[in-house]
Amino acid sequence: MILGQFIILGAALFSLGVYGVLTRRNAVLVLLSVELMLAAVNINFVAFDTYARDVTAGGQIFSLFVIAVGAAEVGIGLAIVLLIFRNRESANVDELDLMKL
Amino acid sequence: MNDWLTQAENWAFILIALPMVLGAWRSVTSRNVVHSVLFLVITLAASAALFLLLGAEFVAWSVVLVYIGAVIVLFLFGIMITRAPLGMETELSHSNQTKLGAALVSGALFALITVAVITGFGETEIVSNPTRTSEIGQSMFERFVIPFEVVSVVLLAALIGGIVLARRDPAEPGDSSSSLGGAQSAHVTAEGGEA
Amino acid sequence: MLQLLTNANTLILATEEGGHAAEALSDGGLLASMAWLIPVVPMVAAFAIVFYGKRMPYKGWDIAIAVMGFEALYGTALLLAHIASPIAHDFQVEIARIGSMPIEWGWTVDGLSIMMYFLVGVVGFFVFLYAKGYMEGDIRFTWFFASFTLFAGGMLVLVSAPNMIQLIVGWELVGVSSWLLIGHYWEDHYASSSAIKAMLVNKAADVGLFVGAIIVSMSVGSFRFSDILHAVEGGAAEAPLLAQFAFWGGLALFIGAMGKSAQFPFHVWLPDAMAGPTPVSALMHAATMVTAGVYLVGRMFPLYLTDGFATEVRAVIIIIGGLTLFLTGLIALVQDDIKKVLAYSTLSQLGYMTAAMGAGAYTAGLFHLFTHAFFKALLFLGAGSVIHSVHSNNMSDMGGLRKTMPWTYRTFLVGSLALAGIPLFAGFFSKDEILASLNYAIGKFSTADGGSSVATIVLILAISGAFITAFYMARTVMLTFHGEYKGQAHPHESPKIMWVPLVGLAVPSAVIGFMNWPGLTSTFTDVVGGRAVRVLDHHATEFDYLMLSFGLTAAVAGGLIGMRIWGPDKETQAARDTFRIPLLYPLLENKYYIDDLYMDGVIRPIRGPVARAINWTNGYVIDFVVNGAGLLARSVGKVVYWFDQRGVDGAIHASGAVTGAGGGMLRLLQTGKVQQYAILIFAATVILVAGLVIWF
Amino acid sequence: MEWFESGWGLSLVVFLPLIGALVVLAIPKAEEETQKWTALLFAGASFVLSVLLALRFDFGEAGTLQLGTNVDWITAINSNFHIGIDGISLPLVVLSTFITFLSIIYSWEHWPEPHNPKAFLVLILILATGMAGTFVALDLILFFVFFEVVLLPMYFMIGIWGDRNEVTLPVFNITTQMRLYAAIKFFLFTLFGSAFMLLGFLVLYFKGGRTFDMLELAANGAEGMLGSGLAVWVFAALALGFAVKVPMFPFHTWLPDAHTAAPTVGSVLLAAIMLKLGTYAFVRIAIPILPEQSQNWAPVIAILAVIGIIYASLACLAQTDMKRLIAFSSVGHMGFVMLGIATMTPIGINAAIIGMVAHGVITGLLFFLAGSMSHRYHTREMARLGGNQKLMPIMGAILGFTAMASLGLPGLAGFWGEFMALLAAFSPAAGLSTTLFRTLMVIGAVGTVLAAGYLLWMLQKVNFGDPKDEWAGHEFHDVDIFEKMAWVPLIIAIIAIGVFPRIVFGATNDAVIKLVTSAFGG
Repeated sequence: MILGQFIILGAALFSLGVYGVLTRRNAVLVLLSVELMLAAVNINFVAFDTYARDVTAGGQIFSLFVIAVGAAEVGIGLAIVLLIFRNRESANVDELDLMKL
Repeated sequence: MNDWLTQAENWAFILIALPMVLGAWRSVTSRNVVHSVLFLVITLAASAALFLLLGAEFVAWSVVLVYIGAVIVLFLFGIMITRAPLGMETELSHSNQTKLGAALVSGALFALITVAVITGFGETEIVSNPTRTSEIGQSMFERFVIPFEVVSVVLLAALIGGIVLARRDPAEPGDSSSSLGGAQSAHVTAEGGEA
Repeated sequence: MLQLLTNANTLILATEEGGHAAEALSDGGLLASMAWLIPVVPMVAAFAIVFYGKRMPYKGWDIAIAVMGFEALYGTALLLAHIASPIAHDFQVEIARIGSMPIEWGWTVDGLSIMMYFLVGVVGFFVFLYAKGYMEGDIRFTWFFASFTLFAGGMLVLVSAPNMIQLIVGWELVGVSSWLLIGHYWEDHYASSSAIKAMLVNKAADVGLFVGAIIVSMSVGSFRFSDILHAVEGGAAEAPLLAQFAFWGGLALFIGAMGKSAQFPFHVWLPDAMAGPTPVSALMHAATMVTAGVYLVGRMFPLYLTDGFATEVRAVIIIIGGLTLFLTGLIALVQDDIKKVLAYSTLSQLGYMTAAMGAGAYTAGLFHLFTHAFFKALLFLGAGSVIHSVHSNNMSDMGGLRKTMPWTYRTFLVGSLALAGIPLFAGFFSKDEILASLNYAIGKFSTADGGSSVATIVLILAISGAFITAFYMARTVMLTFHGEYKGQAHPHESPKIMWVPLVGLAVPSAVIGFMNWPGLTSTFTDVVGGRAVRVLDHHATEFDYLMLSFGLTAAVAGGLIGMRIWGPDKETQAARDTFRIPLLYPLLENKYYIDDLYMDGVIRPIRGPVARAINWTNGYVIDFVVNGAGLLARSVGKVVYWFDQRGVDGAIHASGAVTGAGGGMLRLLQTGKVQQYAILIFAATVILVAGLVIWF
Repeated sequence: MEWFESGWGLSLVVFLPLIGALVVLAIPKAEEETQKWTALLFAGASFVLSVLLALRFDFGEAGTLQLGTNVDWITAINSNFHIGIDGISLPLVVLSTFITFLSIIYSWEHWPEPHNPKAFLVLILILATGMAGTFVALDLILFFVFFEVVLLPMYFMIGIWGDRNEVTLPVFNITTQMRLYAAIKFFLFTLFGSAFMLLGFLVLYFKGGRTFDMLELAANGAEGMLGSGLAVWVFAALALGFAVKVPMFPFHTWLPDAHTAAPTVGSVLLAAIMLKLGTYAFVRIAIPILPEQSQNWAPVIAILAVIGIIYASLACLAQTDMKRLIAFSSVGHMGFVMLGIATMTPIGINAAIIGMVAHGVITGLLFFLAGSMSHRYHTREMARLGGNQKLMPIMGAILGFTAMASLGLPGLAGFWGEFMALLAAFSPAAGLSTTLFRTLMVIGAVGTVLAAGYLLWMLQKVNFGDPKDEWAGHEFHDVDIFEKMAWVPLIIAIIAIGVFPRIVFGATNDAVIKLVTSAFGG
């Protein structure tokens, strides 16, 4: 196994995630795509951890943190989506032009 | 490359990576919301398998538990609550123009990383190195205990935030200054009204 | 001349099974070994009457009378066998073992028990016979006989007891069945209250019995009377624990005895117990129940008489006896209710018995118990016959009944003469024996600690008591049977089933005193003696002319003065008024205010303020803590919840406000669609990174 | 019969009711007859098996634990499924299955509102398992589990089928429904005690040789391992837990409320069996494992017991509610039981056990009667009753009989416990103050007078006199067939134990002597 194969795979996943984030209209699906990106990050962490043979397993631990934060993010994100949906009867991102004054 | 292919783990890698990428692809392009989520499951499961391959068992199972077990369910709930259309739906994604732009950007990103990696690491070999969970625990509560605490605060914040955001505030509609949750939602409503 | 006070001053009161006795004491053979039937038959019969009585031709009375007939016959047979050859034997069957102490059921066949079997059986038989007539038409006829049989059975369990446990069982059975009987007319609040009074007073005294029985039994390590009495016989050195506690044990047992035998100040239940049907009074206050206390003292007699044990208690006993016989006798003088007169006279006579026991005169006390049972039952039944006839308890509604009720009159007169202590009637013998014994005992008490002067005072009280007794009996006979009829009803002689028992009881009342006549082959003394523990019976051994003359003079004088005062009917009212001595009369009429003292001083406070205070404590103090703790926890919960709601949320809201304000400023820079920005961001990032990669 | 004697029989006695509860749960709600018969069958089977156990029991070896088993349960904490019975637990096991069985018979036509026999039967059956289980458990954790199992069903029984009258708490002036207040009070009170008890168990476990086995703890001399400083507190914690359940003064206030508010069968089970869990625990756990501390604390327990006797009797005198009066009388009777235990002598502990059994049958019957009467009169106020003997002669007679038994009439069951407890107090175990105990004996004896007082006055108010005008024209049905079937066995038991106490002493005496000998030495 070489390190590159994992990193490239991660990159592919990340790119797909970016693609999803940018193209999806539905907010839930946007969040879903973000998860893809996080998964890619995890792959990188673990791959580098293996590569570095870190005795403290820092890469793995950070991937765990990522998982935790990711879960929190999904929770918050979905809550926001829910709130928006409740107020606007839609979860489509393109209708969310709140940031426009 | 030949000896790359002679290693069994690499075949395993291929067997994992292929569904992974395919799943990710379908996940971001599927026209059915639920399918999209299910494809994500495949991707995540594959990533867990990948971690196993790399000897990171604890992370692998955490992924399975947290992501496949909890997050996915959360997504499904989100879909149902927001009444996302469950059947085939063409309107899930933006126009082709946006898609093109996005594809360009993400493609460029991929290309950039690939180049960078190949340039940087070349054919650096790595060896699977199973890590015991106890080591993870040891490390986490000794070396990384501060980050761990920080994460816990983040989780707490998320917890509280989730509750604050998602619950229906019983406060009267007009009373926007009494509490910020109310103010926020009232604010959103006001904004919505303007839009 | 009469040589009343005779022979043996050595009593033999207990035996081991198999006969520790030096004297040849028989084990009684089959008659004694089957004596378990005596207590068991009535107990079983009581249940049989409850369940099957109504189906019998005489509604259960037939079962009851058969049982009492059996008891009378068995008692007589045992008595005769005992006279022929003294029996003393205990039979015990272990029913459980607790720790190392066996609990046993059993039966005793010895002089004391046999005397009681005979007494309960014979008197009971006549009373049951009479009750058929008296209770005719009662709505709870069957039930009455069931509880009456239970009552007799309880008494027989008591007197047959060979150990403390069974004694207590019988004791309490008597108590509870007396409650049933006194409260027979329970629709009437007075009757049910009297029943409760009787039972509670007895229960209060039973504390003494319990404590005494526990002290004595535990000190000896056995519940058996024979073991206890043998320990006593062995002397204080052999039974140090018992000797140490004998005073308290003996005193406590005597307190128990005071309850059942209605000694001052536990006497208050007895007059109220007249609320029950008259046959009940007749049995309860003559042969059974009230005799239980005297019986208990008799059973434990060596304890009170052996040096080193409870000899000091005898001073208490004699004083209590003296007080009772005098004080309650006085109350009898002012009663209008004929049954109440008899009730107070019973108390007075019980006082005699107790005083005799306290003086150490075992035989004298029991002999008076024995004779008294016959004539007092007779008097009660006679009174019942009168009441049945005139439908009133009050002597002011009677008068002149000797013509209309000849049989009742004759028998009542016999009873009265016996009670008054007129020579040749039964009471004369027993009462004079008590007087003589008291006189004898004066010398036996120590002069140093004032014991002999106490005994002297009691003797004087007893002689005065003889006067009072004769006096109120004369009054009763005069007011009831002489003069002119003052009531409204139409008096008539009672049916045969009622007056035949009267005659049946009148005969022994007249003649049974001769049973202790000296020179007989077996006197009463021999009957109740005859067991193998020797104690000194402080029973006068010399003929006491002085006491005889005192007693006789007092009785005759009392009778004559009574007749003189109440004899002429027209002067009755005036004569009675002369007796209304200020202070004394109201004092007597109100029974020395003892009932009021108990009621207002003990019962009402306990039932009222004390009980309410305790209940209040429960609700307002203990539950205050409990509820307070619960509510406090709930309040803390509320505070936490408030903090959760306001505090934590507040912080979030505040942070949200800051963020919101910041966002408010930033959004001025924005235009709208997020993802378009995102594309730009990513594009920019890619370019930047690409630049970096290329640069390095 | 090998299987029967090797623990299966005992397990069946304990768990049959639980299985029954599951089966009843599976029966559709509408089929009440089937539910009743099923519940009766399982409770009956459990009772019959417990009687069979008693027959197989070797009374010659009553001091040894028999018919039990010991298998691994929670190996991680060395807690085993260790059950068995000796002469002390045998009468109580039989009592609990007996009363459960009778309760179900009684319930047949007497369902409290709001009806729902299915749920009610399920709760009774679960209770039965908890109660019987507590008496056979020989492992502290197992004991604790059974001990707590009874809590919830009883909580629901009181809370759902309880008295719906309003009650206002003194001082705080909070008005709530009786059943709600009583249920929560019962639950929290008991839980409060249990917490301390569990704490005690845990200290025993960690300091006493890492085992929860009662026999091992006793044999190990766990007390010695604790050291006297700690042992004092361990005993206090255990005693507190048990005392709440007994209940001893001053932890008794849940009892009058719970008993009064509970439906009839609930009161019966509560009084007849559940109160015995605490006293039994004293005998089974506290004394053998912590004998020295038991002796140290005995004076305190004895004083509280006697205060309880007098206090409860006086409180009874102030009651106007018949059921509440009976409830308070339980506190007094359990005071005699605790006095017996506190003497730490064979006689005292024997007295305690027969006292428990007697109280079980007598007070159980009294609560049955109170329930049936309030069902007919729709009131428990004694001031409104009266002349019951006229309206319902048989009911009145049974009430009179039971009241007599309750006041300790010799020849009936209640006498032995009271008298023997007093007897034991005369000469308590060596090392205890004889003066104190003898004083307590006299005070306790005074308690019997007060007991006679309140019971007789209750009878006077309820049974005697003429019926009040408000009942004129009412038709009262005297004791019905189900009541007879449930009560007659109890009456027979009261007489039988009273006349022939060997029924209980025969089993307990050897066991108690052995227990006392092994705890305090020869």
